[in-house]
Amino acid sequence: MTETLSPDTGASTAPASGRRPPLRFARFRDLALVPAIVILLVVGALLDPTFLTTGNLLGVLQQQSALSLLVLAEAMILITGKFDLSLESTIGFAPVLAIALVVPTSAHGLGTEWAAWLAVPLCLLTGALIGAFNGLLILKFQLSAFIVTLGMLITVRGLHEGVSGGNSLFQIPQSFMFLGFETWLGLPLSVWISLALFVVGMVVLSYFRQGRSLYAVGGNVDAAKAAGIRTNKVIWTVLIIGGVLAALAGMLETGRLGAIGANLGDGMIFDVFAAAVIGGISLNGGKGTLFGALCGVLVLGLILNILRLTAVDGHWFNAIKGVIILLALVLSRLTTGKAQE
Amino acid sequence: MTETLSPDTGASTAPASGRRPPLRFARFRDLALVPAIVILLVVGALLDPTFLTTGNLLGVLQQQSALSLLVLAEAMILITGKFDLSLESTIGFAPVLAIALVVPTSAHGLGTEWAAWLAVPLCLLTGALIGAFNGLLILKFQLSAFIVTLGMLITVRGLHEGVSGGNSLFQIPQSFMFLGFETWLGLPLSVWISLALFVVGMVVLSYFRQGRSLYAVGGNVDAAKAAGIRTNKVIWTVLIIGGVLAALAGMLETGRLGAIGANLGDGMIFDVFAAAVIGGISLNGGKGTLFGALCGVLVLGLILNILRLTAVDGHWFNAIKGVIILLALVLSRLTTGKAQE
Amino acid sequence: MMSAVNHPAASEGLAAVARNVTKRYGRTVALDDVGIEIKDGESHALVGRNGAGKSTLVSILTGLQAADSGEVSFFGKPAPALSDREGWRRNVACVYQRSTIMPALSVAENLFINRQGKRLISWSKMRRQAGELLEPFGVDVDVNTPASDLTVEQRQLVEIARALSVGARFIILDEPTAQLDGPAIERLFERLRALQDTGITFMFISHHLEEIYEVCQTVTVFRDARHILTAPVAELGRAELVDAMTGEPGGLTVPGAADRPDVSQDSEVALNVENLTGDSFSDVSLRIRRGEVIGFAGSASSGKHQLAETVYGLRKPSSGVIEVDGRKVKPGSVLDALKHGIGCVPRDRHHQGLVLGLSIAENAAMTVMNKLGPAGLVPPKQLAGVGSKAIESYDIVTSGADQPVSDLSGGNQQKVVMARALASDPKVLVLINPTAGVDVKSKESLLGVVDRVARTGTAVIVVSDELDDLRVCDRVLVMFHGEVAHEFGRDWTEQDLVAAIEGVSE
Amino acid sequence: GQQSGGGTADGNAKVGVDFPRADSDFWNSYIKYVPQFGKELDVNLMPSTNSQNKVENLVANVQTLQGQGAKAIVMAPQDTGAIATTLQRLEQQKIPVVTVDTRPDSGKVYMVVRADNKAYGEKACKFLGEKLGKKGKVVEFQGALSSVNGRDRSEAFAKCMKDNYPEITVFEEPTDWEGSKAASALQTRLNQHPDIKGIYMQAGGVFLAPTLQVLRSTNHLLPAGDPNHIAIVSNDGIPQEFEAIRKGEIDATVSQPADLYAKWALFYAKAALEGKTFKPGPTDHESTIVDVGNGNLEDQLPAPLVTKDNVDDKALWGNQIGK
Ligand SMILES: Nc1ncnc2c1ncn2[C@@H]1O[C@H](COP(=O)(O)OP(=O)(O)OP(=O)(O)O)[C@@H](O)[C@H]1O
Ligand SMILES: Nc1ncnc2c1ncn2[C@@H]1O[C@H](COP(=O)(O)OP(=O)(O)OP(=O)(O)O)[C@@H](O)[C@H]1O
Ligand SMILES: [Mg+2]
Ligand SMILES: [Mg+2]
Repeated sequence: MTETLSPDTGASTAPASGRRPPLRFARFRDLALVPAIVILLVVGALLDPTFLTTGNLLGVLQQQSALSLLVLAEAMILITGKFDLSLESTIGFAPVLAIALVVPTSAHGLGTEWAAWLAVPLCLLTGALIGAFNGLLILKFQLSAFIVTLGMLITVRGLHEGVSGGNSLFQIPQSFMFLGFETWLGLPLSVWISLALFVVGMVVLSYFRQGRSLYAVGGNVDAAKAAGIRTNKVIWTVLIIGGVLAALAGMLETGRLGAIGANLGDGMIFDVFAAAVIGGISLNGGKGTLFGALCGVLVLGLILNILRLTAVDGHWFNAIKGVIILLALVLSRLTTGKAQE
Repeated sequence: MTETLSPDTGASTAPASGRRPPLRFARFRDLALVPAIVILLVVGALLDPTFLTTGNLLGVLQQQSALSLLVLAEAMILITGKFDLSLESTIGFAPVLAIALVVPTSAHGLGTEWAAWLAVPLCLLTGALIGAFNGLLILKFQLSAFIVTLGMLITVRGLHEGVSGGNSLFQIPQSFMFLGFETWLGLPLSVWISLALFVVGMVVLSYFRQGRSLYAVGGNVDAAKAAGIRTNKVIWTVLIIGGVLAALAGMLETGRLGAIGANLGDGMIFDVFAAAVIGGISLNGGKGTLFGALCGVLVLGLILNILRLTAVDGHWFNAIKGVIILLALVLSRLTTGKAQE
Repeated sequence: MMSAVNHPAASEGLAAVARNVTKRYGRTVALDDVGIEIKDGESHALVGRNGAGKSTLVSILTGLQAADSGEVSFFGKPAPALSDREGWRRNVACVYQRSTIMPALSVAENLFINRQGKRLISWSKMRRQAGELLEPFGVDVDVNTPASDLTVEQRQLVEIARALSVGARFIILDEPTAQLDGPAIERLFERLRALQDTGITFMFISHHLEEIYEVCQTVTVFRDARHILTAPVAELGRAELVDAMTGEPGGLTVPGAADRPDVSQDSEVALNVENLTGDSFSDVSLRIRRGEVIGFAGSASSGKHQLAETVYGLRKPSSGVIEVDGRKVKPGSVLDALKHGIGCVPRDRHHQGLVLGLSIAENAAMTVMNKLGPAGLVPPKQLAGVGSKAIESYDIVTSGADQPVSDLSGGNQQKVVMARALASDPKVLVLINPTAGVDVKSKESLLGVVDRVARTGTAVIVVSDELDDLRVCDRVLVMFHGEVAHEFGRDWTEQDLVAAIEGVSE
Repeated sequence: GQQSGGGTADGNAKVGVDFPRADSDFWNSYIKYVPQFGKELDVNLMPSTNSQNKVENLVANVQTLQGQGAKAIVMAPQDTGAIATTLQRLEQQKIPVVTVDTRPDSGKVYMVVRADNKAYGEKACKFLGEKLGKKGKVVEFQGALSSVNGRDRSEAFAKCMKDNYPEITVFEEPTDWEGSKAASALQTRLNQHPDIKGIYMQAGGVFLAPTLQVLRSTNHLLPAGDPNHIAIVSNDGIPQEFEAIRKGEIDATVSQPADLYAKWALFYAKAALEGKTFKPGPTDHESTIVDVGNGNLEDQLPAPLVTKDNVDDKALWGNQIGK
C-alpha cells in the first residue's frame, strides 16, 4: 500500500550521474590551500636557493611542530563549537609547573623536588586539569567559552609568572628534553609526534563515531543531544584533550629550545587561530577538517620561513606577513568559491 | 479533509498578567554588573583609604577612557554580529601615521611635513579607512570577520612599526595633546568625550531605527534583509565608525601619555573583549547594551585599580586579575540567572 | 490536463509577474524557466511537492535572491534593483517558510522591525500598537517579552501579523499554517478574507490542499522545478490537482488503521508507562502493545508534546516509570531510551531534528553510529548505505547522500528526520508532528511508513494536530490539562474528537 | 681561560646578525649602527634578521642564517635560558657566537658584549638614595617580568636599596614595557602617596613621556632644585632623556652604549673568524674582559651615568644621532 514513489529525481536534482559525484565537496574544500602552498613553494624557491633544501624544509616542520599541536587542539575545540584561548598560556605553564615541582630551589624549583620522572606525567596532568576547569566553568556555570578561556588565559599566564618568578627555567629533566630534541630516521621526533597525532586525529574525526560526534555537537547541539550524543561529555573530553595537547606542545618546545622562557607562548594564540581559520575551520562550529588545519599550519610556516630567508627589514616584517595572510585567505576563498565563516 | 484540531491557546502562554511586568528583561540584564561593581567599591574602600577619593576614581575614569572607546566600538560591532580584532592596532597606527605625515624627518616624520592642523583629521581618516577595508574584505570577499581582522591586526601593527621605524614619537602636535590632556569642569576632557559618545551611542541604539537595525542585523541577518534593512551598509558603517573610534582613542591615549610608543595598544584587544563580554555583549550578535558594556569597562578598571593600590606582588598580578575576572563572570551569571554566549 | 494552461493575455491588472525564471544552486536546478502571473486582487495558490521550487520562487519574488535569468515585475513595472530593499518592501510583504524572527528582540520590536518610526522611537506607542496588531490573532503575550520565549505557534503568528500589517498591496504567505492549530488558522483566514475584500492580492503556499479551496481563486502547480499548470481553483478537482503535483495518476490513499489486522490482546506490551508526571502533565499511565499505533491529540497546552518528549528522554519526569519490553528506562536519558529501542521524530526539525551542516547520510545514521562498525568505527560504505537507503525509502529529493541537509527543501528535511528515527529499527517509535510541512504525497508515504513498521511489530506513538496523522492509529488518546481525558478506538469521528479536545464532551 | 675561535681562519666569511626587536628606541639605534660599523670594520654582513622579542623566532632565524652560510653569529637573546639548545648546536658546528646585551645562562659563546645591567640598577639606586637623603618613597617602573635585563635591574635596585637605604620605600610597578601601564600606575600611586619623592624608570624610551605627562597633569612637574621636585633616574640614554635633563625635568640617566654594542660585537665576530683569542683583563677601549665562568668571556663596556654635568658630552651616543 505504501509504495515509495518512483524517485524521478531528474530535473530537480543534478543530472543523476553515478552514485558518487567526481569531486566531493568536503574533499574539494580540503584542498583549498594547496594552490597557496604551491605558490609559496615556487616563490620561496625563486627567492632563495636555500629554501628547497631538506635542511630548511625540515627546519620549517620542526619550528611548526609545537604550533601544529595547538592548532590540532584548537581545531577540534572549534569544530565542537567551543573556543579555547587559554591554550597559549597552558603551553608555557604546564611544563613550568612540572619542572618547578621536580627541580631544586636553586634552579627556581618550588622546593618539592619530586622524582624527575614525574615531570612528564605532571606536565600532561596540568594541561588536562586546565582543560577540565575550563569545561567546568563553561558547562556547569554556562558561561561563554570565549570569555572563560580568556579569563583562564590571563590567570594561567599569571600562574606561570608567579611560579617561575619570571625566570627562565633551564635545568630541564632528560625525559623532557628527549621529545623535543631527538631525531628519528632523520626527522626530529617532535615532527613525528605531531604528524602521528594529526593522522590519529584525522582518522578519528573522519571514521569514528566519537570523532563524528564533534561535528554533530558543533553543528547543532540540541539535535546531537536528541540523537543520543552525550554532548557535555564530548565537549569536556575535547577541552581536556586540548589542554593535554597544549602541555605536550610545551614539552616539545622546551626540548627544542633547551629551556622555558617566562613568556613562552605569548601571543601564539593569534597564530593558532590564523592557521586554523586559514585552514577552513569555522568559528561557528561543525565545519572544517584537520587536514585543512594542517595545511593552514604549513602555509603559515612557509610564509614565515620565506620572510626570514629574504631577510625583510624587521620593521616591515609584520606588515608583509599580515598582507600575505590576507592574500592567502582571499586566494583560498576564490579557489573554493565558498563564503567563509 | 485535513483539518487541524482546535486547542485553546490560552494556557499555553504565560499567565496573561498586566501589560507591563514589574521587572523588564532588558533592564534587568543591564543591571547584572551592578552587584559586582558594588562589591568592588566596598572591597576597594576597605582595602585602601585612598580608593574612594575623587582623585582616585577620576584617575580610574581617565585611565579607562581610551579603552572605553574601543569597547564602545567593539560592542557595536559585536551587536551587529561581526568581529574586529584590528582595533588594537588601529589605536596605535592611526595617530602614528597622522603624526609622521606632519612632523619633520628629524622627529621620525615621513618627510611630507603637512600642516600640523591636518593631524587630527588624518588620524580619524586613517581609522575610517582601516574600518572600510575590513568591510571590503568581509562583505565583498565574504571572508570571516575574525580572520580578516586578525590579518589586519598583524598588518596594521606592522605598518605602525614600519612607519615609526620602531621609534616612539615624542613630538606631538598641540591639537593632539589637547584632547587627551586638558580638563573641563574638573574632569579630564577624555572622560567627557567618552561619556558623551557612550550617551550618544545609547540613545541611538535605543531610540533610533538606525541603531535598532544593528540588533536586527546581528540577530538574524537574513530576516533583517527581508525586513528591508540594507545589511551590508549597516555592517560597513559600524566597521568604519569602529575604526574612527579606535583612532580617536589613539588620540586620547597619545595625549595622556605625551608620546606614542611603538607598542601602543599591544594586547589591548583582550581587555576590550573581556570588558564587552563581562558587560553582557554576546559574541553571537544581536544581544547586549552599551550600558552593560560601559559597566564592563568600569568593572575592569576598578579591578585593576584595586590591585594597583594594594600593590600585590607583580609576579602574581595577572593570576589574581584573572581569577577576579572569572569571579565577576560567575557572579554576574548567578545574579541574572541567564546563560551566557 | 497535465499541460500548462495558457497564460492570460492581459498584461494589465497584474499584481506580480515572473517570466522565464531559472535558478540553480550549484548542481541543483531549483527553478527551470518558470513563470507565474498573479492578478490584482486575486488569491493565487502555489502548490507542488517538497523541493518543487516554491520557496525559491518566493525568495526571487521578494528580492532576497537574484534569479539566474528571467524577469520579475510588480503592477506593470519592473522590479527594483536588488539593493533597493525599500523598493521591494513597498511592492511585496511576505511570511517566509524559514523563521525571520529575531529571538533577542521583543515581540513588539519584531513586529515593527525597520519601521519603528522616522525619528525618536516611542517605545510606549510601539508597545500599544503591537498589542493592537496581535489582538485579532489571539496571541496573548506581553509584547515586551523577547521573541525567543514564544512558542512556535506564537512566533508564526507574529510573523503573519507583521506581514499583514506592512501595508503592501501584494502579500506572499509561504506555508503560514504549517505550525498552526485549528482556531489560529480560522482567525488567520478571517483576516485574509477581510484583506481580500479591500483588494489585497495574495500568493498562498500550503500543503493542506483544502485550505487552497477555502481561500484561493487560482492555483499554479510546480513540479520538478517546472511550471505544470495554472487554473481557476473552481475548475480543478482535488484528485486532478494531486495528479498534477505528483505527475502520475492515482490519487492519494492515506493509510487508515482499519486496513491493519487488529492488535491481539495477548501480544506483548512494548511500552509501559506508569504514573508518569512531568512538565505540563501528571499521572499518565498507558500500555502500548507491539504493532499498536497510539495517537495523542489535545490542545497546545494539553501536555501531549511534553509527554512524548519525556518518553524519549528529552525531558526528565518528576516521577513515574517508563519500561520497554519490561525493562526500565533511565528517566531523562536519550541515550538510554535509544538503547532500549525508542526512536523519535522531535517536534521542531531545525531545533532538535537535524544538524544542517552535515550530510543526509550522517544525519540519518546519527542514532546508529555505534552499530556501523567495531569500536565506534564508521566505515564510509556503511554510512553511505544508510544514506541511500533513507533516500530510497522516504523518497528524498536530493543530489546524493552526501548533500548537506541545509540544501534540502523543508519537506525533504523532515523525511531525513524520519529516517534518523527509524535507522535504529526501534521497538517503540515516538513521532511528534511528523508530517509538518510535508507535501501530500510524501505525507502519504510517511504515514505509510508508520503503517509498515506497525505491521512489523513496532509500537508507535503519534502526537499530532492533524486528523490525517491520527487515522493510522488504533487508539487515540485525548489529553486535557495534562491528563488523558478521553480514549477513542479506530472508529472515532471528527466531531467527537474535536469536542473532546476542547473539553466540552461528556 | 684562554679561548680559541672555532671555524676557518677567514676574516671575510659571512657574519649573520639577529636583532632582538624593532620596537624600542634603544634597539633601533643599535640596528642603525650595525651596518655602519660593519662597513668601518670591513665585516662581510649578511642581511640581518629580527626575532621580535621571541626566542622561538631567534632560534628559527639562527637556523636560517646558518642555512644561508653564516660562519659567525651575533645575537642578543632577550631570553637567556631558552637559547641553550641553539648554542649547543652552534658549538658542535663550530660557529662562534657573540651575544650582545645579555649573557646566556648556559652554553658556550665566543664573547659576551654588554654593559652590566646590575650596575644600571645600582647606579640608579645610589643616585636616588643620596638625592633623597636616604629616606622617602620611590616608584620603580619595571619592564616585563620575563625580561632578563629588566630583572637584573630590578634585583640590583632592590638589593642596593635594602642594603644601603632601608628607610626608603620602593613601589615596584611591572609594566610589560608599556607606557600606558606606567602612566596608570604612577597616577594611582601619586593619589595614594602624594609624598613620593623619586622615580626610577628602567627604560627612558618607553616611560619618559608618560611619566612627565602624568606629573604635568597632576602639577608634580617641578624643575630640579624646587623642594617638591621628584627626582627621576632613567636608563637608556636617548636624546629625549638628555633634553629632559637639560630642562631639569629629570635628573639622570644611565647611557646604554648602543654604538659600542654594535662596534664591539662586530669586532669580536671578525676576530673569531680570524682565529684570534682573548684573555681576561683590561682592554684598549676603557673596558674590562672578565671570565664569567664556563669558559665564557665578557667584555663589560662602560655605561656612564649622565647628569646635568656631563649631558653635553659629545662622546655619548645619544648626542651623536640626530635629535
Ligand atoms: N541554499 C540552497 N542551496 C542548495 N540547494 C537549495 C538551496 N535552497 C533550495 N535548494 C534546492 O532547491 C530546490 C527547491 O527548493 P525549495 O525550497 O524552493 O522547495 P519548496 O518547493 O519550497 O519545498 P517545500 O515544500 O519542502 O518547502 C530543492 O531541491 C532544494 O534542495
Ligand atoms: N519592546 C521593547 N523592545 C526592546 N527594547 C525596549 C522595548 N521597550 C523598551 N525598550 C528599551 O527600554 C528603554 C526605555 O524604554 P521606555 O519604555 O521607558 O521608553 P520611553 O523613552 O519611556 O518611551 P516613550 O517615549 O514611548 O515613553 C529603551 O532604551 C529601549 O531600548
Ligand atoms: Mg518551501
Ligand atoms: Mg516612557
